[in-house]
Amino acid sequence: MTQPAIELKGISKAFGPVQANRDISIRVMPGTIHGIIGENGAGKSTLMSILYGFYKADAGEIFINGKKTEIPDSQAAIAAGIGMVFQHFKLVQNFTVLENVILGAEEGQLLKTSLSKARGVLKQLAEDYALRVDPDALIENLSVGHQQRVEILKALYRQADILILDEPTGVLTPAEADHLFRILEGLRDQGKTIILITHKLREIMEITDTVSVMRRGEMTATVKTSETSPEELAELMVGRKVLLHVDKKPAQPGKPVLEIENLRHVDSWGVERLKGISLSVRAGEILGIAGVSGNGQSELLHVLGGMTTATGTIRVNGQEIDLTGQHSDGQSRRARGIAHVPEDRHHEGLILPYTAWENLVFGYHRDPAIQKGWLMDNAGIKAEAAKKMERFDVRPPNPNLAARNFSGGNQQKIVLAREIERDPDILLVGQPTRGVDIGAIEFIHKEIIRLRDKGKAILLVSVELDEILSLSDRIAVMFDGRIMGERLPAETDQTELGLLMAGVTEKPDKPLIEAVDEQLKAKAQREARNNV
Amino acid sequence: MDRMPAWADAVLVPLFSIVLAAIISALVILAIGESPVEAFKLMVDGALMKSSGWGYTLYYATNFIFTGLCVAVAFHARMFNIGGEGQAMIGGLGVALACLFIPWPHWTVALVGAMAAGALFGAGWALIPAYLQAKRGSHIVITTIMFNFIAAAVLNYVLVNLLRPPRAMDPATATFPPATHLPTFQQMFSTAETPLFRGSPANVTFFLAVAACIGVWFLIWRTRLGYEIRAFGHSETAARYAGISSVRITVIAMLLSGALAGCMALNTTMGEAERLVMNATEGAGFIGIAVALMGRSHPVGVFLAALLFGFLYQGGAELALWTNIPRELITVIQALVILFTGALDNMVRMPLERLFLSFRKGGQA
Amino acid sequence: DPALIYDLGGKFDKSFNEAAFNGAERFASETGGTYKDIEIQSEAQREQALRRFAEAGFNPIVTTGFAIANIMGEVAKDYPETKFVNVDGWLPEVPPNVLLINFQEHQGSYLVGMMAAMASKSGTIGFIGGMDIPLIRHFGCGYAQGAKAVNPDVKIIANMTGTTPTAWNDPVKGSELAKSQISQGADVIYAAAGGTGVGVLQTAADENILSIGVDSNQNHLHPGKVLTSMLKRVDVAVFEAMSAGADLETGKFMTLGLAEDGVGYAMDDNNAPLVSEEMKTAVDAARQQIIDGSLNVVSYYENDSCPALQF
Amino acid sequence: MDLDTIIQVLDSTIRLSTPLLLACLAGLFSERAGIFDIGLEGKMLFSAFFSAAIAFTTGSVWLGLLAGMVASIALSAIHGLASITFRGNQLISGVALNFLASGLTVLVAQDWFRQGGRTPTLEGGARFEAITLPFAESLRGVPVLGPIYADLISGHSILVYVAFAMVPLTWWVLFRTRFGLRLRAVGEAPEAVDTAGVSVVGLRFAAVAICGALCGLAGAYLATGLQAGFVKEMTAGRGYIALAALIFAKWRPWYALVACLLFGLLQAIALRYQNIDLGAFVVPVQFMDALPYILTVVILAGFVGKAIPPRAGGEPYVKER
Ligand SMILES: Nc1ncnc2c1ncn2[C@@H]1O[C@H](COP(=O)(O)OP(=O)(O)OP(=O)(O)O)[C@@H](O)[C@H]1O
Ligand SMILES: Nc1ncnc2c1ncn2[C@@H]1O[C@H](COP(=O)(O)OP(=O)(O)OP(=O)(O)O)[C@@H](O)[C@H]1O
Ligand SMILES: [Mg+2]
Ligand SMILES: [Mg+2]
Repeated sequence: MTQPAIELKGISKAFGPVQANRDISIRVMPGTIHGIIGENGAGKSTLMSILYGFYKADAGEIFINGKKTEIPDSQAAIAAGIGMVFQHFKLVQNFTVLENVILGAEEGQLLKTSLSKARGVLKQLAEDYALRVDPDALIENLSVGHQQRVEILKALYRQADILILDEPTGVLTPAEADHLFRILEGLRDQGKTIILITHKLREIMEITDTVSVMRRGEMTATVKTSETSPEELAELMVGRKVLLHVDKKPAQPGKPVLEIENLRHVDSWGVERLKGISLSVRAGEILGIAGVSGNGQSELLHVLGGMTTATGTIRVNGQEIDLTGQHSDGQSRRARGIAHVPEDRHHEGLILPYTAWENLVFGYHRDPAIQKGWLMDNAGIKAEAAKKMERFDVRPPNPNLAARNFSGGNQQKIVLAREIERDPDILLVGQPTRGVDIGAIEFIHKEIIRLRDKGKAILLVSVELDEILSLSDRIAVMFDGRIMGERLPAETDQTELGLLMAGVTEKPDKPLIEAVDEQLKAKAQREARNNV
Repeated sequence: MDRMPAWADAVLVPLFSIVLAAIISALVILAIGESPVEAFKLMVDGALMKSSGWGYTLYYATNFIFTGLCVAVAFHARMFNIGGEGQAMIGGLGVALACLFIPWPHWTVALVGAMAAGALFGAGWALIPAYLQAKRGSHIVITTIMFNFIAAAVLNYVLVNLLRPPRAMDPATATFPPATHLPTFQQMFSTAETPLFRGSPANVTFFLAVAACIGVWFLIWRTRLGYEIRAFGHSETAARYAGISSVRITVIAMLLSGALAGCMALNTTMGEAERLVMNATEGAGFIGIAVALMGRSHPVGVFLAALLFGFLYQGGAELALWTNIPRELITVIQALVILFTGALDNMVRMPLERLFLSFRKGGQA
Repeated sequence: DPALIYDLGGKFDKSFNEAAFNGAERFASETGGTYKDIEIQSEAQREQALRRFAEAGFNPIVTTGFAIANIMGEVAKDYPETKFVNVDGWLPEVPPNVLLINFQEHQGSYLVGMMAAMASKSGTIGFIGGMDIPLIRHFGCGYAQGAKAVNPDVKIIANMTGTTPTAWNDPVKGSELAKSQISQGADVIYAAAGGTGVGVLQTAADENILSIGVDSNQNHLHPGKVLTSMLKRVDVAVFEAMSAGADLETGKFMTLGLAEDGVGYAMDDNNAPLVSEEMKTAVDAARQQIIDGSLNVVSYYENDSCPALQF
Repeated sequence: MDLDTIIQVLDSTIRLSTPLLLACLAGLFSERAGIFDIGLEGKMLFSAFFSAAIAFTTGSVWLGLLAGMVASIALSAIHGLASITFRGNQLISGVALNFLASGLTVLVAQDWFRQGGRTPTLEGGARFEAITLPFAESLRGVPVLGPIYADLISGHSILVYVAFAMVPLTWWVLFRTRFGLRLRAVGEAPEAVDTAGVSVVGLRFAAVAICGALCGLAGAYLATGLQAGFVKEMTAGRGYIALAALIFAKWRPWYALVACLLFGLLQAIALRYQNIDLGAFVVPVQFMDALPYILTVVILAGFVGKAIPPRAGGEPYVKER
């Protein structure tokens, strides 16, 4: 009988008071693709980071190919033949691809020999696995997909037999994801063992041989993929039956509330991020913006929310608003009835050390209604905050607790409560359910739809196609700072949207991935040009 | 679900850090052949056991409160203002000009006027670094250091060439007119039978410093501006999201910071020397950094830390008076206090946290 | 017992305060008495030290540096039994228990200026001051007048080290200034710059030109390289004040110039080969003239300017 | 201005630039590795004292140099302990070390030599002597180049040549060796270094130690090369100027050379030309004195383009909590 390539026994890990992994055991056979699935914060990344020697386990043992192996640091993991592609890439942005690949695996004290050797090896790998990247390009000039290839190359360069990929598809277009899966299958067929972390059930079903499910730091099950179903996995993940779709009445759109014409924005590096966006959102409808992250959606939200300047026209209820100048900031937008649930609640939507009640007026703190002379009416704000937290079922409903002490879902509810309870005309929402558990997702979706049904205009940005498809009344797809097209949810599907997301507007005659790659390459080159 | 109770972080960590600093200081004193116990006794006797000792301790503490608040306010907006020294110097110039060239009817009016002038000058000196930080991203640490040097040159020029009374040797202004002399603690609290605070320089500015503590507390924790300053300090991107202008907050916070430093000159220049001398600040701007750090940028903490440093200064003076310990020992002790409370605080915090955690786990089990 | 309070520069500044310390040491060794001393570290401590010493019964209390004079005048009123002495200070009214000792530094500087001009072969001499303050200009002014008296065409290069208190403690800058002056032709340099002067004298010795020390006799620092030192006999003043003890005459100004041997130039084995007979005669003649009043050296303080040198 | 004057000013520039350059390169190693260091001043001072003290007691300037470097590295170790091991605030640690050096040098000096916080004057073998390069004297006669070689290039102490040689060496180490690649990486993305199996802590300590060694050279040059002994506070703010030069140089070795030479030149000019008479008015000495600082501010105000520090600079590397 063959030995498992990897066997973990009784792994536990705590971060301060958080028990990220509790007594986890798992076996992965060589030459298979093993999926790990679980909600945000379930402990997937932690477990894999332990295997890779990035974190040290509090307890437990690791066996590689049947041999007990100590992995105190990544050096040991690499020596044991393990390679890992992290959720957040570990690349040096202003180094070239080659430099990143050899970092830590140099031959001898001088760089010259290592660089020329690596150049040869990369060429070989590119041919073997269809992993082509320009070895002399700077990382910061590469698209995310290519950065990911660099990470995989790094692992292969170190002759990894076991490859761990942590949520590799989150940043890819569907076609790129597909391409990645072909590469992974190629690697498996060469005898490599692959561990794939994801929380997308579809991907698990598509590519893995076996799958493990994690929930709140524990391993709840390990099954053969062929012997399970998405419904069963979802239940294992969440611990109860889950509705996999959203209930909503058809929209009753009114007149346009938010009109955008030819919006352009150049970032601080001089790169044009928005290249003439025109959109309109009507009262009582949800316009979903689909797209791979980094194609201008964030900038669009930032411009609409007053965080950056732009040129072009924006009209709110028919009135044009200032896009540069002194009267263009978050305050001015709020005054016009625009509320904004930002994409990044940790760095934008919340001040983490602030208490819940302080956060519940964040952005509206200049409101004269909450001032008492020179001072802020803290008691009044607190009382109001308690009511909002009650209504949005924020747990625990304690306004004096610092925002950082709430879980992701409850943090998001605080932001939503703040913005929705102001009863805005327009709600901008970015990634409303990123890093939020399924229970909270249901609640948040319901609240957004409730606001729509009150006749408000909603602009929803999300990288989750499922979310876009189930919430939106109309879908616009963004690629490279442009709107590639608008579709109605009933009249489109994931494949079509996926192509639009990669900038491919017509059905291509060549293989999908090539069409996609061409577009992405052109985009990366444009950006590289802009950067110099 | 905090890792460690807030009180432990605010009280135990600085306390243990100070104890560590004290232990190392004691070793240093031993190493130069003196007795740490004797030295400590001398310091306590000289600084805390007599009203005149207190008069000095509070005098120094007044300086440190102002400069500590100066650093603290900037810290809340996440700026490291090392320029308190220069701002206080230029603030002193403002105080001197106000005292010398405006005929004040009474010290109370003079105090208000000089305070305005000192604050204005101090704030003005902080304006350029603030503006450069806000608009051009020039590192405020470096620019404020440079402005300290430039302030010294400006003050030297003004004192030697412009404000020095004819025929005086000292690079200092003339003595301020009597109407601007501030009441000292001695004048305020002594009675004929019981003389108190004799000869010590503590004066009415101390109460201003206390008022400044209260004012800063209200400003930071009770007003919109304070709310915005803290928000900006915690997260610049979130501040932008909320429509808080980074330029405005950077500039306002630095102006406030500079104004507080400028007010320090009231104590030294108007309260003590009654004229502006070349080296009136004596490094208090730098001590302010340590005070703000130890006080965790909270006015109460700043007040207590300023008292501690006031005690160190006065105790150190007593040491130099009655023993052969060189005055640089105090610099060393200060350095150790800053090092342990400011930079090596995790050395204390980490084990302490583990201790608390194991207590909690034990409690649950 | 007497007590001694040094000015901010500190006890071992190799010049002014150190001279006071030497005087006190001489008192201790010659009379077998003891004394107490302190180096203050801040402005506010001046008054504190004065009061603490007075309360502890020290008498007389000797202080150095003009900066303490004002406070001393105030404090003295509270301790009529104690006698206070200050070197360098000036008060509009002298309380009965205070003695203010002033030195005519410009007179001494005049003499060393003459020597510099005479020893110079290049016709260019240098002056390096510490922080740019009137007292230092006062030194430089006397020096320039003396040099000009010997050689009206002499070129005098005068530099100040800086504007912050570090100017007293930057020997590196002192060195560079000296080098700069040497490169401009100076072959005798007078340093009145505290610790910075150490660098000046060092560089002068290294570069094989002559230097002139200040306050204490610094001839021994680089034997054969230091032309002379402008002596300011703070040590004598302190010694005498301490020796007189409670009998010290107070309530007045005491001005120590050439006549009183309060200032002068240093002669010893270290610089004997450097000073020619001719030089000695000329300088001694000028000294006599200054003493008997036939030669007036203008003080910088008189109207804040110098007839012989532009600062 | 004639050639002689120019040579003299430049000569002075070289001497004044040398400690700046050494300190600046020291800071470069540290900050390239992600550890900000405003304690350059303190390290130089520490080294200045210990090099002078040991050179005096042993009579050997080389032992002094060694002692100075060891002392400076010891301070670096504390900085490393605070900012790497205990993830403390790097700026504060630097401030504290500056205070510590300023107090401790005088305290120890007084306890040791009883000369009021200075060392006795160094003589003979306890000082670095100026080196005369080959043919300096014989070539002096050659017009223009002769004096430049003989007076400007020749005639400095060995440490000056070491300092200038450090520039290409630093460049080579940073950009051509494995160590340099890793060092730059750890200042940009320590997590990339960590996951590549290289110790972040080890690299950062190595960088900090190099920083200490170079500051040690700078301090020793001040006390035993330029001067003949230690005087309290003798670094007189040079560490801060070096820091400004480092920013000006955008953390690059060759630019650092240019920046330090520029600051040296400014100081040399300020020393030589005080009270510049412009006819209409006289530029006071105080202005010339402050000029390097004013210029730094002007430079920082962005007239030479934006200076972007290493991305991970100033932040402790924290992977847990
Ligand atoms: N470095 C860290 N320090 C402290 N806590 C951490 C750290 N990394 C993770 N955690 C916590 O440990 C728990 C598990 O995190 P982990 O990143 O392993 O989850 P995950 O399953 O990978 O989630 P996601 O799908 O969001 O990537 C979470 O509660 C998280 O907040
Ligand atoms: N100068 C450059 N800057 C940035 N990226 C570049 C540059 N040159 C090439 N690339 C990237 O490198 C990739 C390799 O290009 P190429 O067209 O050879 O790959 P490919 O054959 O499409 O890839 P695959 O083998 O995966 O199908 C391109 O997709 C492009 O994004
Ligand atoms: Mg994860
Ligand atoms: Mg291809």
